[in-house]
Amino acid sequence: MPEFSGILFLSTSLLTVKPSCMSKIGVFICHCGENISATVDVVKVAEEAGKLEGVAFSTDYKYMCSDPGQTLIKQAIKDKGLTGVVVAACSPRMHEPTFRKACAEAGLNPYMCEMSNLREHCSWVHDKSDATTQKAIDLVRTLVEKVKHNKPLYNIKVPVTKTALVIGGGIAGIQASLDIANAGHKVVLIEKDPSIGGHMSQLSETFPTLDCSQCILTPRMVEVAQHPNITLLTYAELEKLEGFIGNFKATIRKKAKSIDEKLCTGCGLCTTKCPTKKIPSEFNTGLGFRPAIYVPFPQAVPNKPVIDKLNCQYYLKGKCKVCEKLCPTGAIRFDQEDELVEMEVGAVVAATGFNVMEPSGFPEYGYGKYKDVITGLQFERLASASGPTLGEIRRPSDGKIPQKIVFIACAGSRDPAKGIPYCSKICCMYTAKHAMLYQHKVHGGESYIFYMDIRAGGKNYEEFTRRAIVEDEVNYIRGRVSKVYEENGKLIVKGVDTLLNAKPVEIEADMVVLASAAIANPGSEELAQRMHISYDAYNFFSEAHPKLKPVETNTAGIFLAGACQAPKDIPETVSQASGAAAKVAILFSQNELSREPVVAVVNRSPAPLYSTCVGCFMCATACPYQAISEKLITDRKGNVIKRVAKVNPGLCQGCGTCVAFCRSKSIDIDGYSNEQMYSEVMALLNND
Amino acid sequence: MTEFEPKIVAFVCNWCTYAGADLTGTSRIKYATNVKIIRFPCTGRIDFMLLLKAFGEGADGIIVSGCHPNDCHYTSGNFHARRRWIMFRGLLDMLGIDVRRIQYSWVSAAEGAKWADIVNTTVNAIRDLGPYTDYAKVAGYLEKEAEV
Amino acid sequence: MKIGFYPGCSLTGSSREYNESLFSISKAAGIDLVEITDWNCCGATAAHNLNKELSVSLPARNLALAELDEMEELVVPCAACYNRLLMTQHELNEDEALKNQIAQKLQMPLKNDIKILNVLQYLEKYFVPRLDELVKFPLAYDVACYYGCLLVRPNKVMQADRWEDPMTMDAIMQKLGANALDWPFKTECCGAGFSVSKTEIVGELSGKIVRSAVDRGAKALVVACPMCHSNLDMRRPAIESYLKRKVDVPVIYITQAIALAMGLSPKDAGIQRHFVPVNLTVNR
Amino acid sequence: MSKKVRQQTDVNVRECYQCGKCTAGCPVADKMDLRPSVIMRMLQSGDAAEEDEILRSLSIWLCLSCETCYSRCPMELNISKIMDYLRQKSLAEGKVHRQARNIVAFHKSFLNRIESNGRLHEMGLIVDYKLRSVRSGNLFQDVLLAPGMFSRGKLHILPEQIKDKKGLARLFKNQFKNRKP
Repeated sequence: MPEFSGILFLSTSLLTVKPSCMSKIGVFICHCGENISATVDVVKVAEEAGKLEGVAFSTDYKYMCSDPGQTLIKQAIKDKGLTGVVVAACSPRMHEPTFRKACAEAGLNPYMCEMSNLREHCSWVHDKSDATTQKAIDLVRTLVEKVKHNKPLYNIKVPVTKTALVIGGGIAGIQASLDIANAGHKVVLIEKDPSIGGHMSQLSETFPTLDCSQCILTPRMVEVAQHPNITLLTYAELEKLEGFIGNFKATIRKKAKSIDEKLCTGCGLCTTKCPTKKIPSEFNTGLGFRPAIYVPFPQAVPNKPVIDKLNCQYYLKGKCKVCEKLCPTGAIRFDQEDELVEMEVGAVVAATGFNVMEPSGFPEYGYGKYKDVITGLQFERLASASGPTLGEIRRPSDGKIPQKIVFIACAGSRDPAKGIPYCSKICCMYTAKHAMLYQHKVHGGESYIFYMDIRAGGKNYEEFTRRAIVEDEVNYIRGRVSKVYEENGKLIVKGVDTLLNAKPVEIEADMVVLASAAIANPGSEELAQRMHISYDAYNFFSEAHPKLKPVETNTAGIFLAGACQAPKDIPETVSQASGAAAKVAILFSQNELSREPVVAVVNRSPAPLYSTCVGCFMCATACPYQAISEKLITDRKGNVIKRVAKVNPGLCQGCGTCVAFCRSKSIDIDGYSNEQMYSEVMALLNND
Repeated sequence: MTEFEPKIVAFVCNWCTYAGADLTGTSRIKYATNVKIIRFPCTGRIDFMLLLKAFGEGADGIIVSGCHPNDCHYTSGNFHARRRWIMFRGLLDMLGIDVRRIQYSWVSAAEGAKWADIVNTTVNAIRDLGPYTDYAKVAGYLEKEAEV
Repeated sequence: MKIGFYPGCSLTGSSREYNESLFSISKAAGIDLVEITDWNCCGATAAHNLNKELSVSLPARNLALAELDEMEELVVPCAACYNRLLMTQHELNEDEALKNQIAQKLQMPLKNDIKILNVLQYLEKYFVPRLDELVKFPLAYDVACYYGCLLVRPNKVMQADRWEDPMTMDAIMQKLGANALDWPFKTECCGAGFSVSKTEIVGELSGKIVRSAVDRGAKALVVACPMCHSNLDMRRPAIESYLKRKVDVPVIYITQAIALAMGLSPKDAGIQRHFVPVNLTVNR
Repeated sequence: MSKKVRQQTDVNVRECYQCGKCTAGCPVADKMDLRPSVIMRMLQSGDAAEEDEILRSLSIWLCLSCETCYSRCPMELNISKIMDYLRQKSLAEGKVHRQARNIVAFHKSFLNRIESNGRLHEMGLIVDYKLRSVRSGNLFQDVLLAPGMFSRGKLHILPEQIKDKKGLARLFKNQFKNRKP
């Protein structure tokens, strides 16, 4: 029970911390407009704070973060000779850097400034009352006591590895890679599938311009493959990510393609004679087939095949090797194994995209039961010139051209019961596009869209959906569908027109297309955990701030691009990818970074003790970063006097787990030291 | 008679629960004023002597909250905290502190509503348990420890 | 083996054949169904349409009586009674105060934890594992299994296998040798409560169901609910007047189908009590 | 109104976003004067005139309680429960639609039979119901069916009775204040 004894074996004066009387602390209470002052009596808080021992100055102001507010703080530091500052305002996650910078400008060490969170943790979550004001006073006093025990700290400089890792080769990853590479930095782009291109390569035409998706995408794909600054690794996934901003160490799993890429010329001969031909093609969303050795689609980059081990006769039964016999360059490698590659990178862009929710949770729509009930993505393949029907709209069951087609919007989205509660954002537009494409391709055909709202916010989007209704005569019916069933070869769609006094509507359709929801990719949760970034309740990656830091994550040096953050259309994805690339370029414009000095330190004391550290190295077992090593203290002759722990500040990330583990209280963490934390606890509770 | 208003200290990590509690604020979800937050870099940093200190100083209840398993910003700090917590429960028993006075939970940066919920249920639970009156005993214990 | 049994009013009257066939097959399988002492009507649609409290107190009395009879499991073949009893159990378990109130009014203790089985659950548990041995004369024809509303909705409480397209009855019929058709009206409403008061609506709703089954070639409709049965069988004239054609597809209870396949006599299965004659061949 | 509904049924009609799926799946929607989704919208508006219109509508009595609406509702709103509540309120306020009186008569007869016997006696039910609904003119409609049921052993002349009549009476006590003979 090492931890247990760690708790019991404690001898320190920390338990009765005496506040320093030397402090001259300034307290600055912010009204935040009315965000704080509406429920907290800020004047009283300032007054009470002024009475605290060691507080030399206390005041309140409407906007502390504004220029005059900051000037007020700076002036007070100079005039009163403040040794510490407490700004009681919003969350430190919001403005701590602002106020620390202001302090630094006034000549005070920035780490002598702390923030008390009166907005998010007090005024916004409580009603106006004496208790709320009292809580605010308590919170301020707590931070005042902490600051008394703060000490000046100095930022740590770390070098920057100017190579970016981009995860995901869809349009987001492609755009981010090209932008970073064109800014002159190295990029490693990894893609889990055999080809880059992502969902965009599966699309037929794009809204609102109806230009062909592949026509605008493939040149970019080729550019990626040829760019001297980009290393493209397809069929590869992130296995592990360690380190921190500017200094990540990524481990990439290169899945075995069973092909020697250097020898393979991409002639495609091997794919023609593979005996296993009827594997549902992922690229064609199951509407077509592919062999076990395959290139996912003709424009694939790289245009070289991989062997799908789960379906290959040789891997399953131990014989076949037809492809090996056919290959003119002898590039087939059945014995190839997954390879783990380690690389140093300075920044990471997550661009892993989204997935389409299987509408099988909606048995009333008959997806999976009736072949002619398909998803929107499947419709894209039917409408695509490179698709299984070469762009003709033919239904999967018998290849007939549907004369009447029904589109059901929100088949998964905005459905807390069986789907997802959020709006997938892209479906209104792609459904309008689908109906339009159908009307263009099937003359005399009738199309119906059951919808709840038409969400067409975006440049030329509203005009586009209006065109579908007015020019292309797509019938929009406002109401949901309750059931789809088959009767006499027709799909009977039972819906409702809520704009006609909720009149029940029944349509005998030949094909039904479900606008299935956009959801996070499977495995995104694990990937987020591997990268140590946060993700939301739906497993989309979380941005650092919903308004002001939309491409950053909470982990410095990791950025987001595209639909891995939330469902997005192409223009938005591309914008965000360029944004992420710009953030990477900014990071790479510096040769070294300065990092917050929140790191662990092992105490040192004069001889004969040298340190209270007993060299048990419990801290080393607790450290997730291997930041703790052994140090030998020697006398002048070089004889070892003592063996103690030592922290490498470059590696230490400041979690403080070692502090809680240390039996002799010899290791402490700057910024969250034992003195500081005990003072906080005591101050918080002693409000009588 | 005025109702007993418990004093509750929340020891939370900076990355998940502190941010989650920020979200509670941004979402304007109301909760009881009894709980006050102390920010730590990670729940792994929380030395449980601090919790005893809080009881010794007169806290009636404590919330310890960090990232969900696998979501720790520092990879494994929350696991260490959890393991230590299991050990610590035994110690609490020994000291005669009702383990129900400590709420151990996970709140992510996205769980603003959950934070409000935890605060309110904890406040109610502690209110039901009544004030913690043996703090002098814990304080005495801590002093004795400090003398050693 | 003894198992608790709640017949409900229909099984003592308009759907006697359901009762008879259930008892016949249970007896043949060595199961003794023991009726709840002094049971009362569950209140059916009338109670929950007109009176919230009665809709709970009437079923609750039966649950309390079953507890007094020390029953652990309770078979409720009537889908309507099953639905009311299960909903009541669910509602009372969600609302402790109401439960105590009702128990007080009943002047009986109410633990409210008895396991309530509908006929399909009963058959699945006690017959399906033994069907291979029990079936003597496989039924070799196409059937449409009709589940109706009460066995599947609300799904949160009923926990039916797949509420839009349930398969339990289909699986049993397959085991009896029949071919259970895939058809879209399995859980559409037959008009239930309007059997007497709005017969024309029953004609239309049940008509659509019968038409879909017949058009797909069903030789029989298989049901597990007395309401469904009386609407599809007894209300055939209303159905025919809606469909404007004669339809002679018989409607049998799942228990009757099992009885026939087990080789019990048509009389034991209560076949003669139907309005639409049942002329089903078995492979003898 | 929406607050009353919430109190009585625990369903918050404000959650309804008028997708209409309830109406689309309702087996009797085409016969209703106010369709389910329209009723939900009217409840949201909270207008007294609209409440009155709902309580006087035929729709609430046409609802079969098949619960298709509830099971498919994307917001999982228990519309059947709301309908039960509206029916009870309509009855209590004497606002039952003229064409629904025979439905109410049937339900009342049903409860009446249970109150007197504890169990449903179908013969008695039909007689009781017929007497209640004389005015609606379908006195002899089911009499045609009765001989058929009788010959098939499906109708008993005498009702079954339960023993504990007192216990049953307690359940009916303080119920149905508006009940007419």
